[in-house]
Amino acid sequence: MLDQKHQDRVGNPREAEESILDRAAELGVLQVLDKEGRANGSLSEPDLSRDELRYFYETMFLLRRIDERGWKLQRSGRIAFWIPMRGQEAVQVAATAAMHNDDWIFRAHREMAPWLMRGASLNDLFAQFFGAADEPQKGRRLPCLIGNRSINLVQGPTQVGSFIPHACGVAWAAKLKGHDVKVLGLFGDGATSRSEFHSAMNFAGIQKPPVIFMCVNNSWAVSTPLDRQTAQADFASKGNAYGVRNLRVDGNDPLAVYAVTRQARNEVDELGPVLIEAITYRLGYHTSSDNPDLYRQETEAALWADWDPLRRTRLYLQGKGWWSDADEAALDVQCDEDIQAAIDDASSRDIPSSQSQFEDVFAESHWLLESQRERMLQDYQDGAE
Amino acid sequence: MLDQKHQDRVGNPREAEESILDRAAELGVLQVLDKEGRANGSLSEPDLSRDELRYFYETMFLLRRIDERGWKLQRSGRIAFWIPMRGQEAVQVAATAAMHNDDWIFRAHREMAPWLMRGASLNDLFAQFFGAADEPQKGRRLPCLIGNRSINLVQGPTQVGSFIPHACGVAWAAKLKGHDVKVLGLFGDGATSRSEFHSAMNFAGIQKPPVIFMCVNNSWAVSTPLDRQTAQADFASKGNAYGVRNLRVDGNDPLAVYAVTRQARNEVDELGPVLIEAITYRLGYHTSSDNPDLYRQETEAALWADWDPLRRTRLYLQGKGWWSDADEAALDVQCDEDIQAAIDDASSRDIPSSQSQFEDVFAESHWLLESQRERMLQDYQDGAE
Amino acid sequence: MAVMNVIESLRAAMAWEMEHDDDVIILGEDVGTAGGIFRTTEGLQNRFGAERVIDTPMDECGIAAHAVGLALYGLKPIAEIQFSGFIHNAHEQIMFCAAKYRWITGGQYSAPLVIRAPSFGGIKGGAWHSQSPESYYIHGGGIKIVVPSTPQDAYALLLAAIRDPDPVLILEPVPLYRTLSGEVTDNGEAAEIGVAETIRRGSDVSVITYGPLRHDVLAVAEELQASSGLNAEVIDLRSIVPYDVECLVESVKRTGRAIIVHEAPYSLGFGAELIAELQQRCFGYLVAPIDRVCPPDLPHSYRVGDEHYKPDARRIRAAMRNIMKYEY
Amino acid sequence: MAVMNVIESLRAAMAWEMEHDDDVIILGEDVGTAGGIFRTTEGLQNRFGAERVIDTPMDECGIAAHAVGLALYGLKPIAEIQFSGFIHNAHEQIMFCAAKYRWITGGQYSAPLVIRAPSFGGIKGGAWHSQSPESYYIHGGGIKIVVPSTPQDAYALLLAAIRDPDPVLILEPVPLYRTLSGEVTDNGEAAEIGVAETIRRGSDVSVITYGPLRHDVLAVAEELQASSGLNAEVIDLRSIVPYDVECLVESVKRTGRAIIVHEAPYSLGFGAELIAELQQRCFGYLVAPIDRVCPPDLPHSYRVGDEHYKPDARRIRAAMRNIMKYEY
Ligand SMILES: Cc1ncc(C[n+]2csc(CCOP(=O)(O)OP(=O)(O)O)c2C)c(N)n1
Ligand SMILES: Cc1ncc(C[n+]2csc(CCOP(=O)(O)OP(=O)(O)O)c2C)c(N)n1
Ligand SMILES: [Mg+2]
Ligand SMILES: [Mg+2]
Repeated sequence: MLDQKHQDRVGNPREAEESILDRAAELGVLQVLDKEGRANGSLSEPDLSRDELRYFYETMFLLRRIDERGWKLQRSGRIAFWIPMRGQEAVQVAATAAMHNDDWIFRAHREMAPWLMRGASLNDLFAQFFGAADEPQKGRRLPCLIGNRSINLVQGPTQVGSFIPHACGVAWAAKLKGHDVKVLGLFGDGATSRSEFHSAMNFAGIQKPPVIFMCVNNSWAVSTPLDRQTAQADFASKGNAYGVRNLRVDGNDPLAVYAVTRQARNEVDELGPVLIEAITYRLGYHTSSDNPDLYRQETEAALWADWDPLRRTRLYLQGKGWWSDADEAALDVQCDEDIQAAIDDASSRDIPSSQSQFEDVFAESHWLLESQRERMLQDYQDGAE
Repeated sequence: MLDQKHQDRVGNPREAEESILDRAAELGVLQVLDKEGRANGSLSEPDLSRDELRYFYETMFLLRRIDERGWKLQRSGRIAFWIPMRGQEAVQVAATAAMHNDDWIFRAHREMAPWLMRGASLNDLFAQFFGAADEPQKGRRLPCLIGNRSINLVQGPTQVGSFIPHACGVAWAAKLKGHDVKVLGLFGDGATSRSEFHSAMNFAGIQKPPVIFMCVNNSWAVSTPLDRQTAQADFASKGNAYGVRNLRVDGNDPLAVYAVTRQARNEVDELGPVLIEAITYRLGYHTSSDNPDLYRQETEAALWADWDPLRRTRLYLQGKGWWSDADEAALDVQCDEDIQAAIDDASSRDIPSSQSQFEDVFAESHWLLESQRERMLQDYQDGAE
Repeated sequence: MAVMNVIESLRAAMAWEMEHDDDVIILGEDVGTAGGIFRTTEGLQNRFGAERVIDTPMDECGIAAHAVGLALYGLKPIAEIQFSGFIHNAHEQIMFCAAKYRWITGGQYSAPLVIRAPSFGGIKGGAWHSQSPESYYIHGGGIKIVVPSTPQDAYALLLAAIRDPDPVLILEPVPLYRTLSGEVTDNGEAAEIGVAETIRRGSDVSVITYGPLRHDVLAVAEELQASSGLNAEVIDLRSIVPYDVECLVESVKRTGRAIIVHEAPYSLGFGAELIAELQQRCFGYLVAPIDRVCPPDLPHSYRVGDEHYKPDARRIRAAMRNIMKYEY
Repeated sequence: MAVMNVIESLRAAMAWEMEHDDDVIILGEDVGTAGGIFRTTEGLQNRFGAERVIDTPMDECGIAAHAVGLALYGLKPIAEIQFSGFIHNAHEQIMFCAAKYRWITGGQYSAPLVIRAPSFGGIKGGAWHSQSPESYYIHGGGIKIVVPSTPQDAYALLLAAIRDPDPVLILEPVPLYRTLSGEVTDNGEAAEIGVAETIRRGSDVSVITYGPLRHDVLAVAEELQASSGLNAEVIDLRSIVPYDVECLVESVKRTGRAIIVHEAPYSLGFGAELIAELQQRCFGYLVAPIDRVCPPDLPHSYRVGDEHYKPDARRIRAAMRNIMKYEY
């Protein structure tokens, strides 16, 4: 696989591991769908209509197309950075669907489904990638770090996991205020190693705020495999250390994710927070700066290909007679058109002025920031070549 | 218990809780001794001689006397601070005995047994309380924060729990260097909430260094009871979240603590680190600054009185015919004498000069520190009244 | 008007605001049942309930982080850090979460929590119970810092902190908690953050300080006036982010001399920032370099004690005398 | 002598020392199999084994904390923080554990770890991937800080850091990692920590900097010499704890003017400390206030970009021109 030169340069990528999902039943990983998209799993089909399920699939499909185009935008130098989400579409679509629109979602870095499913526009999403001045975060954050208050989608600080207690705190506040607002906090397997995971679980166990913690286990944290992240075989049962209910679900099975998340939301007031481990796989690079060949075998992705959430969902819909080749072709065209239009729009928007960075440090600026701003402008004049 | 005025001022101390040890068998808390000091527990008696067991008891007794005298020194204003250890003598004596002298011990803040049992002198211990210039830490740390490299006893930084990964790292280093050195890290129930507990457990599970984590569960962290510290009923099983073996032991039963710690030490190379939860009770104040009446019922201590480790150990020894009233009386006198001599010695030693604080910031001082030191001396002259 | 010590005035401010604003809650280690290790929150849990006065696990990172979440949703959490020496594990949460939420979200969200941090030396506390951590919270921006040193300031600045739309760190004067009493108007009126107080008018040198040293500096100034006629101006900053630059510049231009006195160690203590700014804004007016009096770059030693660590009268006196004699 | 870029020179230094000292080990996120996200440790795990080049969980607090333990026992751990923007959760462990062990134990123990922190802007990194965190590690004492900006300095200062008996934080110049190459003598010779380099002699103004800006400042100095005859002295500090005060004082006394240029934000950036010290030591010599050129008190914005955040040529030029014109 690796030539000798390569072997000297880097460590030895370990043997490709088969998908944990092949042992789902044995490991207690909840499923509705089997590999071939048949409703054969431990969970029964949730109450979702034909239209809802088609919408799931269409959104997953759109996410994949966005990912592909975003990657190309990065590779062609039009945007500086990209964070792939390929392979992780099901968990985010189904979890978003299971929450109410008033519920807050804290995303990690690979979830765009809430943006699409809560009515924010595709054009504005691409505007974020291009750092447009009028996107909600004013072009301040790296491409793909999307947040939008109008749809209760929070992009926390960039330290992985640092926002897990924020999700918990928001839920706690909503509970104290007597609002029917729940919180979904999404984070990766790697994030469980951070201090804030520990803090959030511990406080959640005691205070019982209406928060659903969803650990999206995609097998890797950059180059770090699961068994270098923790010696405990699963992430869900870490909840036991804190008295937090927990379960494992097939994250590539949107029906299963929907079922368990919906139930968790329904029961969270009564039974308290839940830690859901959703098992999926990062089919793409960690980010556009990554090179997975250095640490994992290409064959590993192939072992997960059959578990691809798009494939399984399509098979399921087709089995029901709810999806045709014509639907697929039409969707394909539609996605391309919409994305192209979004790129055209987004890339032509204004970018933020240098002065805009001085906004929002505090609610009101103060003399020191103002003097720094004025000095910068003055220097631009005095320092002209 | 509390008069009305008191009730307005403070929160409501909760009902006194019976000792967890009353349900030891049911909760899987390992014991050799029952309440009355009979070897009736789930563990069989470890291989300890009459002399060794007498030494255990004598050390526990001495610890209690030190604690009583230290408290008085504080109350009479001769030292500024005291951290009681009353009730927690057994666990520290037995755990120290179970380790080898080359093994490192990281103490929290209530463990003086290693100092006594590893051959450091009582006089030097009291010198620490008085902040003598010649005590190992040069009088820099608060009374009772004792550390002594000559006996491999480390007093880490004062942030509770911050040193747990240091213990783990030391063990890891010893392993990498191929030394037969193990590490015992002692910390409280409260410390398990800190980030560093999480970090240490997680790294330990993966790297398997020869470290024994001992969580001394004394029912309280200042005023915080166990169920406000964690929703999980026990501390030992937190180890499961990290793949770290764990068990609960009666911390007021020196034979049980010795047995499990000894076994843990013997097996640690082969089976990896262990998290031992030793259940005891803080009979005294949190520190000399504390007032437990504000948050716990006086009756609670009474519920633990029968589980007092000194009482049980004495009963055990008497049952064996290894301890007499005459022994007790002689020990009493001896302790008083030794302690008085230590106080007389320690309180007459030099205290550190103001200049000594400039030592040890770095291995070698640098110009900036030197200029600060010179400036201070100059100011003392120039600023004389 | 009532006479209160600092603890009582802080408590009165919290009680006032909790009475008038249901969104205000308190969380921290031992703040509930026990009323805090200094008894600052004594009685508040009984009065406002355990849902609003919350005993947390011993986890400063978690306390700050959950306060961030509570604040994001619109509550006004007052998080107590038991001693400012234990704040450090919350540094990321305070400086790179709370202080940055408004900016990173383009102004969409903010996390206006209050962190109460008992600070400063003077109680033989050793390296952790005598800290002045302000420098770690000034650099980078996004959080305000206030430092009251009288009962009235404690009351009014804590109220201001709670009502501020941004995160605020309040460094409380542990050594004055019960030793200093004064009249406090318990009427819910907040102070303005960012305003210094000139506590002594003078013409020879501007001595700028904050925290408990306010009182020491004032005492030395009075003494030197009496003994040698040296007429010092003494300014208590009260807020350090933002600080009252106009007050300082006006004073220093008038006196031509400035000394900064604080309890945080020397290198990159807040004095460094003040000097950097003042030497620029007052350059032509200065007849001597700006001096600073502060502890050396090392921790507080239990036995060597406060006298040889925090600036004492001798060191303040020396700096004042010497700056008057300065010649180049 | 070999031509290396900065990444290669850092790697060569680690390889040299691991070859010669079995106690040196490396730990961090992705440093092993993948060779680090910048490939700085590429090949080292294969060469020295997975026991000495260790992939850790994603936990900066834990990485620093375990490095402390490893160092206490006598190993020389080199801990990589993936980006210095992620160092903050290790602040307590670095500043109040590693940096204090020697002092709090009365000199009995010490924790001489090395923290490698890829730092500085210039890669469109946004608020977390463009940080200069030095200020948080200067105040309080106990840890040294070095900042190499050439391949040779990277090599020799990293070696010095590893061999130093105290903890050392090395801020590595991300934007130069692969863009700057130069001759490196790979002979195991370490630099001396605490020594600045005067990279351009001049008589009009002393421009003091560190980090990647060294190159920008030098370029502006050359340009201004050519265009207007302004003859600037340029000093690269290379070490900031301790820094080379003699070199600075000598220079500033000679030129009478000083400008500090750095990438960390303004308030309590290291510039503040340098100014505070230099205005005192060079008071009579200064013909203008000491100026600082640095980013404002806010984070790095992805789209506004590096040009309007880190000091660019315009801002450095303006400061140099204006200080020459200063009148009061
Ligand atoms: C505190 C912190 N450390 C390191 C990084 C760099 N980093 C970004 S994503 C990532 C891995 C995250 O792994 P995981 O939580 O499993 O999420 P995934 O990327 O697999 O979706 C790392 C190390 C970071 N952003 N924050
Ligand atoms: C990080 C930190 N927070 C708070 C404190 C103040 N403090 C000292 S001991 C203690 C309680 C510790 O509880 P536990 O770990 O159970 O040990 P115990 O005191 O019961 O022996 C607290 C809160 C501290 N020293 N460090
Ligand atoms: Mg992952
Ligand atoms: Mg306890």
